[in-house]
Amino acid sequence: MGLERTEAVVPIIDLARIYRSLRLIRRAEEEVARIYPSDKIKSPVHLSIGQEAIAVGVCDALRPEDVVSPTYRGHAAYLAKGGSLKLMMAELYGKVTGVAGGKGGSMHLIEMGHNVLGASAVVGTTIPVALGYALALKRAREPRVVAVFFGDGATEEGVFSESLNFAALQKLPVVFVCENNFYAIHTPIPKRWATQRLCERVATYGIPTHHIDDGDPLKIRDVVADAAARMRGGDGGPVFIECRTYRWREHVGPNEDFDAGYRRRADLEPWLAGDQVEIIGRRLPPGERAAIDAAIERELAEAVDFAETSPFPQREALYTHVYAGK
Amino acid sequence: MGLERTEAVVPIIDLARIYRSLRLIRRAEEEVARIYPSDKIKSPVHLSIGQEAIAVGVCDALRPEDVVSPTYRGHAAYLAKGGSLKLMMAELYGKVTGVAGGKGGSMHLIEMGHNVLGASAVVGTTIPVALGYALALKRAREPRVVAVFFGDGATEEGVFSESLNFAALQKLPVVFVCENNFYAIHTPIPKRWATQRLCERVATYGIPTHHIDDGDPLKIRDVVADAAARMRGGDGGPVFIECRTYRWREHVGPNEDFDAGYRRRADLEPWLAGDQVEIIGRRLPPGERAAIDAAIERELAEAVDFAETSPFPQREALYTHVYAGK
Amino acid sequence: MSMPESNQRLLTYVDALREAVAQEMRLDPRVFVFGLDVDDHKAIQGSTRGLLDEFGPERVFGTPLSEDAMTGVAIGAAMAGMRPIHVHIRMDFLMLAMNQLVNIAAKSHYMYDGQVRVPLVVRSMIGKSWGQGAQHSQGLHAMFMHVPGLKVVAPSNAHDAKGCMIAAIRDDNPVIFVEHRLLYSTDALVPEEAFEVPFGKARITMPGKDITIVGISNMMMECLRAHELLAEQGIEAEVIDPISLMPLDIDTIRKSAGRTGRLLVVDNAWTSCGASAEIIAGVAEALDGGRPIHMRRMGYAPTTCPTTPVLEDAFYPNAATIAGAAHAMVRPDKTWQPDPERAKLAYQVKFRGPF
Amino acid sequence: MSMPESNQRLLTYVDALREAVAQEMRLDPRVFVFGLDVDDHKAIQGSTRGLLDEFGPERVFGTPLSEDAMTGVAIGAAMAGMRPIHVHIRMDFLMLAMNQLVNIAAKSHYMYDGQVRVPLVVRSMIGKSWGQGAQHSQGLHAMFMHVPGLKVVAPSNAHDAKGCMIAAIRDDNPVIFVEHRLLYSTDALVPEEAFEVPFGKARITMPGKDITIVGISNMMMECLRAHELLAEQGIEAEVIDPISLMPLDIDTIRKSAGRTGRLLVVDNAWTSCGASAEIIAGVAEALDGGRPIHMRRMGYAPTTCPTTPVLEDAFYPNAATIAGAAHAMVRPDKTWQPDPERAKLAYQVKFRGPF
Ligand SMILES: Cc1ncc(C[n+]2csc(CCOP(=O)(O)OP(=O)(O)O)c2C)c(N)n1
Ligand SMILES: Cc1ncc(C[n+]2csc(CCOP(=O)(O)OP(=O)(O)O)c2C)c(N)n1
Ligand SMILES: [Mg+2]
Ligand SMILES: [Mg+2]
Repeated sequence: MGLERTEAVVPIIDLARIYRSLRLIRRAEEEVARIYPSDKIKSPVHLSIGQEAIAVGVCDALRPEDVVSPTYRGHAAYLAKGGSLKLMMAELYGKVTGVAGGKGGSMHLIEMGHNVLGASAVVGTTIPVALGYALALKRAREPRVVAVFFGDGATEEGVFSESLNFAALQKLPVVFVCENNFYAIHTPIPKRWATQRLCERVATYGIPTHHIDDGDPLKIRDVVADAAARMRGGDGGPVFIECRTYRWREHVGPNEDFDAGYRRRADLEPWLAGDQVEIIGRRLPPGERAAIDAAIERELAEAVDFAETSPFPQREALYTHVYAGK
Repeated sequence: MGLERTEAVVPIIDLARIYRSLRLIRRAEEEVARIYPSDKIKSPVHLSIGQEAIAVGVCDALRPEDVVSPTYRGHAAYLAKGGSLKLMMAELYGKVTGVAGGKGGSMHLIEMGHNVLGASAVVGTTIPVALGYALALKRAREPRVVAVFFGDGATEEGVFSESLNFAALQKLPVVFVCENNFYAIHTPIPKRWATQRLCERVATYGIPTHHIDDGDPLKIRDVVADAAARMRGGDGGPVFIECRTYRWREHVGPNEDFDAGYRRRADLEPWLAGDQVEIIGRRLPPGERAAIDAAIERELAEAVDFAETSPFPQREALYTHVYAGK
Repeated sequence: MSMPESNQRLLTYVDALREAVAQEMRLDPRVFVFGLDVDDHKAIQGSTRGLLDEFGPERVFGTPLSEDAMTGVAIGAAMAGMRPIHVHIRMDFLMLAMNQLVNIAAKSHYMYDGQVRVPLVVRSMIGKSWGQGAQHSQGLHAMFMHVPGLKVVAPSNAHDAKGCMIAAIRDDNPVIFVEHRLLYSTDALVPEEAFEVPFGKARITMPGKDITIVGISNMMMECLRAHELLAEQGIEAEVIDPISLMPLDIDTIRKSAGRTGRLLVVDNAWTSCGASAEIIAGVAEALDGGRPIHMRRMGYAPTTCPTTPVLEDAFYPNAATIAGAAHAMVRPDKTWQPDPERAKLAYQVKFRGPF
Repeated sequence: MSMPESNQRLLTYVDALREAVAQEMRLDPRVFVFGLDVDDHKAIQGSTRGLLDEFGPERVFGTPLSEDAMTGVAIGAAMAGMRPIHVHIRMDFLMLAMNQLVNIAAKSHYMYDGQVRVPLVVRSMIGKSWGQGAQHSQGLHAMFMHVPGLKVVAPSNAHDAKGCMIAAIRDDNPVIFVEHRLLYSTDALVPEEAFEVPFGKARITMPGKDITIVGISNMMMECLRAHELLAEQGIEAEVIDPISLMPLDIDTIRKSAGRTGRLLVVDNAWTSCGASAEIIAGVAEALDGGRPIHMRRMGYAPTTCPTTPVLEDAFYPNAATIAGAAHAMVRPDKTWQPDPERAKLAYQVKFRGPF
């Protein structure tokens, strides 16, 4: 994290860290998909398989004390920011050891210990909440930033526009990260957007914008690192990044759905070819890569075991935390 | 209305019609302000004094079958579209003869007979409703357009952005008219908008935009006439017009408020100098102008008399129209 | 109800909804269906399937994620004489549409003195189970029952789903149409032809003399199962389905409770200021010092809906807890809880009409 | 309540609100006030006057017209440890904030298993009279009482306004703070120092034995006037102010109604699924076959609020209609309506404490 950006050469230590994060997310979600038919995971899952590089790129540029706000499609951002895999897996199983005690499930991940704000199943709702968090940081003169993730669909909600205006007006330390995977559920952008001039529109609020087409986590990292540096404790104001990406699986659930008719498998091909897990992985010495892979498998097995063997909550838990005590 | 636009010379008949409308609105609202302290008008009034030319310019380009959607600051649009002064005045008095039977008051004017949609006291709410009306016209292949009025403040509501996207996506026959008077209640734009690049932002939806700074009703009329011609029954899609203007009186109520501290009387001066009622009036032969003025005074006196002498509703009216019968 | 038996077939709730809409769309060109994802291959769990093919994209179309504006659009189109059906896959999302529904849809006919009407159907589904969680499971019909100018219906079976949908489409007012997702696969005898289930008329689904049990939406199913468990104990519960919540047929409920002396209202919602509060209060007011009636509400636990199944189970009333509560009201001296194995069996019982 | 008399002065409701906020802001740097127009010269009818000068624009600031996002901002700031007070000049505008309030604010502490808290005060004013009309007059507190995770308070006098505001600011949960605009100019004895009026504790404002009358928010004033009119008829009404609606002190009301045998609940809201329904239902459930209690609700007419004064008058309960209704409950055999001239005089009576 303290490392400097270099134009051409990226230190192996950076690549290894980024690869580890990419691979962990990919494998964790593949594992979720594998377990899913057993019906042990009692939670609707929105997988990020194919989209991992955005969260990884963003989070690699952040400090531990920085904050991320994920969506219901949030495993990637949660893990990339350092959220515990064990606690996440137990949460998906509905176990009391889960990160939200089994009350939140996959759509409502949170881990305040790693500055992961709570996700929401209502599209777009976390955007202004992230702004409020950033406002508090700014008022406290803390040199921290908030990165808020949302999909292309979320930009259609009025609250997105309201939030852009307010963030720019108050010069909040917010990195807006739009994960544009071209679809909201099964509906493609041309059926939802009058034009695709999103960055141009955001720029009219006086917000600097970036458009990244290939999901390269190193590019994303550089953009976020620059923006965060400009913001920290100062009056830099927000930045907006639109990252194009592609969802490889169905909207919700573990499967592929290229036979459903709303998109073609051919659309997936270029994204498979440009898979960042592979691209970054190939830049590592094979031995190092294999070691990382092996460690991840162990971590995964442990997490699944933890989830499987953890108990469900006691009935009394139904009534805890409805209201906060003073 | 069937008249063609001419660059330099505007036919007297056009000027007379536009002047009549401007003057009627100005005088009607001055009359409201005069009566107000008597407490006979039982309704909060948001006067358009100083802003009349926008509604007049827009409506002069429209046909009777076209539709306007006014705001709670809506006397101007209502009257400019042909709404009855008598019925409006009775409505302000809370009389059963009022245009909404005394149930709506100044903030909720409507006159479907002249295709004036109902106004709302909740800022921004009429924008999507106007779109829905336009959608119905478009589906019916009717060559009619809807002009929807709103203030600068309304553009901050999320529903405004949602509406722009939908209107452009569905190519609805909508003229968006932003009456930018620089204030929302007492708060100036720099405290509410990150930038003033409103037209530029709207253009990113693929919507043609126009910016008119001086409130010239002839310019406004020409822009709207062109846009409406392009839209009628076709697939032209919406247009957006930002008209700068200035509110001469307080936000709500009959008085001036330059002593309140949020703006200076000096800010008013250029608008007084550019008063369109005077500017257009001076282009008429004095005799014709005087005849119009005199007719308006008679109409006004009649309207006030009608309001004064009309009865209040009967108590039973409290329960009529809660639900529509089949 | 007045339909000849011969025209009835077993139909699922989801098919009944779709059939109702299709029939009305054929009849009335002003009707259109829109909302997020109504035109995709999942077709709102099948409830809009085939409509796009039959009626084309001008009458069946998806929208951007803009619930607030889309509700306004529906209202405006309704004012212009169309009859929109606006579909939401979760009732929770109506919270984004509250301003338009409460401040415009409910009020326009009145505020504008009858100059406009808002014939609008808002379809909204209540989610349940399988980790739907706090934001995808709420039955919020009470909020709409609170505001004059809105109507609210919550049909509990395929027959009423069709009849209420047709009545809602033909109604000149905004109707909040409450659908429970677990009802979609249930079937009942449904007439082939178009028919209306009139609003404001409750149905005594099962007659009985010991206690009156009112079940709202999906809770009707649980109440029927509870009825069965109670019958085995020799308790005859009268089960009432209000069907429409606004207008509400309080009279039928009041009279039944007057006969049985006991009233248990079970809602698929929270009880505080809920439909169950309204029903109890309505009956209590009508008592007017007469014979006292023993009354009780059941609904969501007064907490937020958790995702994990063990807690979610305890969040909802079910046949066993309803039967237990009813039993305690009828025989306060005896303690009884249904045998869990037997209660499970009760889940196989379906009520399919005739209505 | 526990305050020494010596520190009390007559203070108006609006000044009490302002004083409470100012005192807490001095004490706790995490408290801030924002919302449309809080910092202009009208200062939300004076209730935020002076705050900008004393605390500066970082802690007192206006916003764009963006109720939805601003509510989210308040929630986020609260999660980060601040204690926002978000001000709305009309409760009707909360309909734009429902998604954030119902789906996020109410649920976060639970859904995230206690990892965050949302100490948020939402100030919202109910408008009345002078042509406010359908969209500027609604008391919608019942909608918030419906959703676990939210608290709702509706102080009826300056003393409680201060004490509830301080308690709300110090509360770790989202509190919907209901203010009636006609109460702003009323005064009461209010302690100088900071104090809390605890939530969930009703007050018997006037003791009596013939009938229990519960008055919510502004209706408390009308009930006190009705009390006076009734007293002249020899009827002793016990008048109860619930103060907080969620949590609701149903026990105090139930016990009182048990003593008097009659319960009249008067709300500044519609009755269907309203706070009045909740109170009646809560008492009815608790009766449990005991002595029957004669119960009745009063609230807005079941219609939309009109602007013209003749109709608006009939829309609201008032001292005369409340007294008339109470009289009919106590003496069903006699018809009586308060003399209109006398009823008008009752409007000059104020209740100023001590509390
Ligand atoms: C307010 C709201 N409306 C609708 C939905 C249903 N819904 C769930 S996910 C989704 C699509 C969101 O698309 P996008 O923002 O692009 O995110 P993605 O799923 O593609 O990551 C929709 C419409 C919802 N959850 N919330
Ligand atoms: C949703 C909503 N928020 C706040 C208000 C209070 N309010 C009434 S008018 C107004 C200002 C609107 O400004 P603008 O749109 O510029 O119109 P103008 O009054 O200047 O014509 C505000 C904030 C409201 N009526 N509705
Ligand atoms: Mg997407
Ligand atoms: Mg303005």
